[in-house]
Amino acid sequence: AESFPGVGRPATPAEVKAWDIDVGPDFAGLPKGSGSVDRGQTVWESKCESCHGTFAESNSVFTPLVGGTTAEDMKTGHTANLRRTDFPQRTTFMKVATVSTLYDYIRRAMPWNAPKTLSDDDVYAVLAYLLNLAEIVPSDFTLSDANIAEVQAMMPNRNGMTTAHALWPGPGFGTEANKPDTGNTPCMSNCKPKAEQVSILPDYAWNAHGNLAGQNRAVGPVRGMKTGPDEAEA
Amino acid sequence: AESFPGVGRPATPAEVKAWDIDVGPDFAGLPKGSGSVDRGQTVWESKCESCHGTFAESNSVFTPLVGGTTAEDMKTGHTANLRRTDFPQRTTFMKVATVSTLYDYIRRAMPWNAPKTLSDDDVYAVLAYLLNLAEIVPSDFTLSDANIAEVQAMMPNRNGMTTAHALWPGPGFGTEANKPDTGNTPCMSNCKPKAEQVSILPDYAWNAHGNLAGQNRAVGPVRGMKTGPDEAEA
Amino acid sequence: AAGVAGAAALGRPAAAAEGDDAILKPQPWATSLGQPVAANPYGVPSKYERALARRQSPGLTQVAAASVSFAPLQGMFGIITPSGLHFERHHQGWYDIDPAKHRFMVNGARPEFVKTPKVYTLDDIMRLPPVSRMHFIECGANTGMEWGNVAVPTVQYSHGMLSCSEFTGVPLRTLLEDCGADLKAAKYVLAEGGDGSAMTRTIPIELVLSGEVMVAYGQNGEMLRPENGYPLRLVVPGVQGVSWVKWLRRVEVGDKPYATKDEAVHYIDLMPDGQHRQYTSIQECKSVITSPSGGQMLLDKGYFNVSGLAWSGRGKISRVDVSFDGGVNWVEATLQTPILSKCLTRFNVPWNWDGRPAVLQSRAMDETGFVQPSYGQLRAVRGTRSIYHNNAIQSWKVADSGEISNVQIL
Amino acid sequence: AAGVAGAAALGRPAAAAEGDDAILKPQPWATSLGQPVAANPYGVPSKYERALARRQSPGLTQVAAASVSFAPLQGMFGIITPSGLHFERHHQGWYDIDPAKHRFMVNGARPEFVKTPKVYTLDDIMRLPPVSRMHFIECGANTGMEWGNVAVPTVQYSHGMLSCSEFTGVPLRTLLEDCGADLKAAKYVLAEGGDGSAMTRTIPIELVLSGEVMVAYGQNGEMLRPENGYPLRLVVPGVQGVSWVKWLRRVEVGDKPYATKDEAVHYIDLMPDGQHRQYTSIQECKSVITSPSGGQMLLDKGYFNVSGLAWSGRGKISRVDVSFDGGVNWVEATLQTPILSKCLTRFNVPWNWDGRPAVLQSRAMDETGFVQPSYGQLRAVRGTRSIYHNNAIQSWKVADSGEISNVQIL
Ligand code: HEC
Ligand code: HEC
Ligand SMILES: [Ca+2]
Ligand SMILES: [Ca+2]
Ligand SMILES: [Ca+2]
Ligand SMILES: [Ca+2]
Ligand SMILES: [Ca+2]
Ligand SMILES: [Ca+2]
Ligand SMILES: [Co+2]
Ligand SMILES: [Co+2]
Repeated sequence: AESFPGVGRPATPAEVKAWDIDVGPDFAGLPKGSGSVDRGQTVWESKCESCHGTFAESNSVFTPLVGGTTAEDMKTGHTANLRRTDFPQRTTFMKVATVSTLYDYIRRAMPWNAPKTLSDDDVYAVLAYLLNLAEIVPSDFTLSDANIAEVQAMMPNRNGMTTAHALWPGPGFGTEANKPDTGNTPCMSNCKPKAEQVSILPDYAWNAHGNLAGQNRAVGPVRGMKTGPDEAEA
Repeated sequence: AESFPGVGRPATPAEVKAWDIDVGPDFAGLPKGSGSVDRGQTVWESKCESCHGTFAESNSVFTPLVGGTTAEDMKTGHTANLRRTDFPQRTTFMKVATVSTLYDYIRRAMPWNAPKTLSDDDVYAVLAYLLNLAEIVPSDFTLSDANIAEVQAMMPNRNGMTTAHALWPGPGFGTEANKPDTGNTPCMSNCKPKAEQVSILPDYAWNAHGNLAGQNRAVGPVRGMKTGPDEAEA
Repeated sequence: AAGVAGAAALGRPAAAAEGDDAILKPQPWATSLGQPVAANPYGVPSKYERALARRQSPGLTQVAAASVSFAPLQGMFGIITPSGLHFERHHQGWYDIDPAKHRFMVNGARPEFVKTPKVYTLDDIMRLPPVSRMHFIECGANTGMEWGNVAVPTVQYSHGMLSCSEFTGVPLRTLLEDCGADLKAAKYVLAEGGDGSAMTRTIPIELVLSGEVMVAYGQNGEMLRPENGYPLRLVVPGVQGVSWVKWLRRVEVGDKPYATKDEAVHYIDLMPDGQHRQYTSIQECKSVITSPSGGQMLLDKGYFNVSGLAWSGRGKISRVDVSFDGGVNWVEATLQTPILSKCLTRFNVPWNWDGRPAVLQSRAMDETGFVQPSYGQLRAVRGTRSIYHNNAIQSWKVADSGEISNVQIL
Repeated sequence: AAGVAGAAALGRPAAAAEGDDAILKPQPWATSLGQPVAANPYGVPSKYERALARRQSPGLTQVAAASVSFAPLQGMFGIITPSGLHFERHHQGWYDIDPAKHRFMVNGARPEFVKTPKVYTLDDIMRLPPVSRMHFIECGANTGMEWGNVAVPTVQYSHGMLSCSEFTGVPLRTLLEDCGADLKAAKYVLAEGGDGSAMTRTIPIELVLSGEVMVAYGQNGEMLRPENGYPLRLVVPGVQGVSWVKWLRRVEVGDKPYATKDEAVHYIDLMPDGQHRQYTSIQECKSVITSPSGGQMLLDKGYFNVSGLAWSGRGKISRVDVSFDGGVNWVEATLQTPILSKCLTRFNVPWNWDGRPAVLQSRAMDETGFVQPSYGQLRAVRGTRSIYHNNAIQSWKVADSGEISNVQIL
């Protein structure tokens, strides 16, 4: 490798510690500590519920965090509702396979308006509270670095992920497929008997995006259609 | 050629007349009309002299229009002063080879703050006035489409142009050269005995462009040098 | 929807016999003195161009600081996205970070992965040997609202999480080597943002080793815009936008994927069997006609140029075909040069509109031979609930009125 | 001039043993919520980038509406010029013309040259088959102040009448053919602007026939900026900027050159024998190092990347060499891709500065084999009073203090 005299300097241990906050699925990077569901409820009520709702059920800023998982899912490691096409939404706990993800994310990014302000123990506590809301741990549970692997073994959708697809470049994952799963042929004429139209823009959606006339140039090959309300003048 | 139904429409004769105002060196496009030096002086004093000076000598907005040519130049068709390296400036009449250029330009672009407002006769008149200031025509002269070719034959630098160069693509001009007149060799080492430095930035010029520190990014591989005054804050 | 406007809307006033007043009458710009140079030391578009702006899709998200603004593809040309119109996707809002206070750190998941963890200032990064390359960036969720059915009226909302710039920066590989990273042991790297979300994504080591992944500071000749990660962002050519971590503060060399929130809860693709595909990254070959397109209307019969964009996360575009009958018959479009790897390619094709209904589609092919699928082909494998990576053929239906609407054809 | 700043100016505060506060202390952008999407529907650069702006050169002209503003090349990357920093040259000020009132006319100098003189609206022009291509534009007077001696301190003023964009428009040839122009009889065309100066220039028919000359409306993905000719300008690749007529309103097909003011009084090149070269148009092969460059200072010894731009009005750049000793010895630079015809090419070359004086030069070669001349070679033929078409090798002298100044070397 080329050398670049004068460029960059070694990071100090304190610097690496300050920024290396990631926690992996194998719990590499997980800080020591613990927090109870009770303590988590206090954190939640003061710092989280305004956005996510008392029971993390709020739809107002984001899809609910909990709901849609069952005790059966905790056995199979598959959220059964994900197979249903009529299930109304996909909560965080329905999807997330790795509890490390939640620890890592809450520590780095929540509360949304004051990220990175929770202590490590508070992150344990509020995560314990969410796990309890999701009916994964009991209400007297205390989550810690020592028992988090046991929680992982109960995550409802822990077996719900696959890397068997061609959308990762190279052989990064052992189980993957490397051939695209879709595609087409470059047929040029009489490629099908007719063009089968299966969906059109619903009437209400025409006007839901404002006046399209004002979203297109007033000169050129085309004009925008006159639809919904004009944007407020700038 | 491809055809483009629905695109564009024929120009009307009135439209072409309104915009086709160019006048070429062969006087193609020159409107009929005339104007005297006297009348030209009236136009000049009301519409031109504020910028160009009473005798078109002003340096305040532009190089003077007249000056630097001689009766001898009118014979040779070469402005002799263009050969001198000590002559202070190059006026319009020292350079311009074609009187059509002046008619065309004044008609399309002057007065600077009210272009295209002169009548064709006023353009003849004010050009007659300039030709008189340049000592090409007498003060009782009336310039017209009929005699402008005679004026052309007296233009001091009428033979001063060459197209014998390689900076026009293709064989547009009969007389031209098509081989670049300069160039270099891609020598890689010991290409000359030493680097001969012939000019450096004069001291006053360092500060003439404001504070260079403020004209460079405050991060990156370099900084701007602290020189002249800061720009006014935006 | 609306009726077609009359002849007046053509911008071609029925000229009097004499001619058009726009020509016959003196116009102010031809008969007065204009504005001086540097009136705008940093210039802005014409006031007549305000219709072309970034916009949110109402109802898509509830909070605008964790949302998207879409680029107005319906009025854009060529392949370069002017940075003022670059689409936005933020998870915790955008910041105008003081570059003098920004740092970039390289460390290892385990000490043996990086001999000397290092800290770089912008001064440092900008001294290193740079590369400049043009690449598209597309959000993995682009066209995501349309997996199940038509949902939005225009190409701005259906495909506008797409932009293309000339990026300048330092290959991440150069920085990792400078720190003595063990590029044999490394299998993944983690990229982390300096924003509130401290956005983190697992990055394919293959693209790092290839030299393609860059720590970029330049975008279209100037520094990145604040909305796009000023002063540093990761550029991961061919890969979905969320991996192009903005306000980049750290890269960690590791040997395991990180399952961060945006690769374990979002940007995972739900398959019909209830499994999610995780670490889906590459943006497969895709194209869209941008003009004429949904919500626009043709004012006249006759000649039109049909123009659009094609791109592939796997390399260069090799061909684009266009259909006017919803995919029964196709003609080959002209590709504009340069055709660059993992970059937008502009295509054009002539069309004489006879005033009868038509359905316009484009179908791109890339240098690997992959051909963009139809909705039928895509759904047959991936169902309708994937959210991410919808690269189906887009259809625009032209009514006899000239009005154009978004439809889906199998 | 100024003394070198101390270590503090390095942007690398002497870190306490613990480390750098920029890392150890929480920063607002990492611990708060940022701004929403579409806060700026049309985005602008970071407030920390204000140093990079278009500027006039004081004393160059007396009136700012017939003047120049220079692009800040000293801080730019890659080849694309952000449109907000595109250099300006106006003769009678700039206008923001209402595109609905703008017309484009084609006519013949004589009736037989054009079968049907036509008028086009923007609606018409934008329906025709377009091309998008990247090209540089350089004012013929760029570096003009330096023919005789060093005059300006920085690359912004010495070379900043240079920009590069992706242009979109209709080949002029297409329009001439649409009007039934006699392209055999045609030898020149006249292009005319819609501004106060109604700028007119004679355009080489060779470039029109080649398809290269375009009537452009698009620049870097959006419409031209008002300062650059909104809504229409001529693009004449390889040819000096004055021929790229802005606010284009008319093209006339003719068989004689027009000797307009800006090709009969200005943009004529005075030779030592007192003759002027007229219709000098092509911008010959040229290059310049933009970083590090005049008026900048190196804050430290050690590794630097030397970066610059090369271009040729005759085609593609084939090679760029860089010298650190004023032209005695040279090394070959790396050219960034894509390398396009009549377009800027970015080059980079590594340099370890040992703290001793140096003179940096770049020397470009184009695909015709033409090699950029030294000042000695240029002046030997053209003297020092040419004003236009100065493509000599530029020299930047690095003092042992790290300060860099503009010098000339034969
Ligand atoms: C001011 C509003 C707000 C507050 C307070 C807040 N959140 Fe959030 N939360 C959000 C938003 C918005 C998102 C989505 C962010 C994104 O788009 O990346 C989110 C995302 C999350 C997620 C990830 C959900 C998913 O499916 O991606 C978790 C877990 C979470 N919050 C937990 C918490 C916890 C625990 C707290 C308190 C310690 C908290 N939040 C406080 C607004 C808030
Ligand atoms: C408000 C100031 C102003 C007024 C009034 C004015 N001019 Fe000018 N004139 C200029 C400027 C500035 C230029 C240079 C324009 C350019 O850069 O293209 C110029 C250029 C010219 C030129 C070309 C000179 C050259 O060497 O390029 C001529 C000839 C001329 N003016 C004649 C006239 C005449 C005749 C009038 C009156 C009918 C007039 N001017 C009124 C400012 C003015
Ligand atoms: Ca150093
Ligand atoms: Ca794979
Ligand atoms: Ca029509
Ligand atoms: Ca020639
Ligand atoms: Ca780590
Ligand atoms: Ca004419
Ligand atoms: Co995204
Ligand atoms: Co110029």
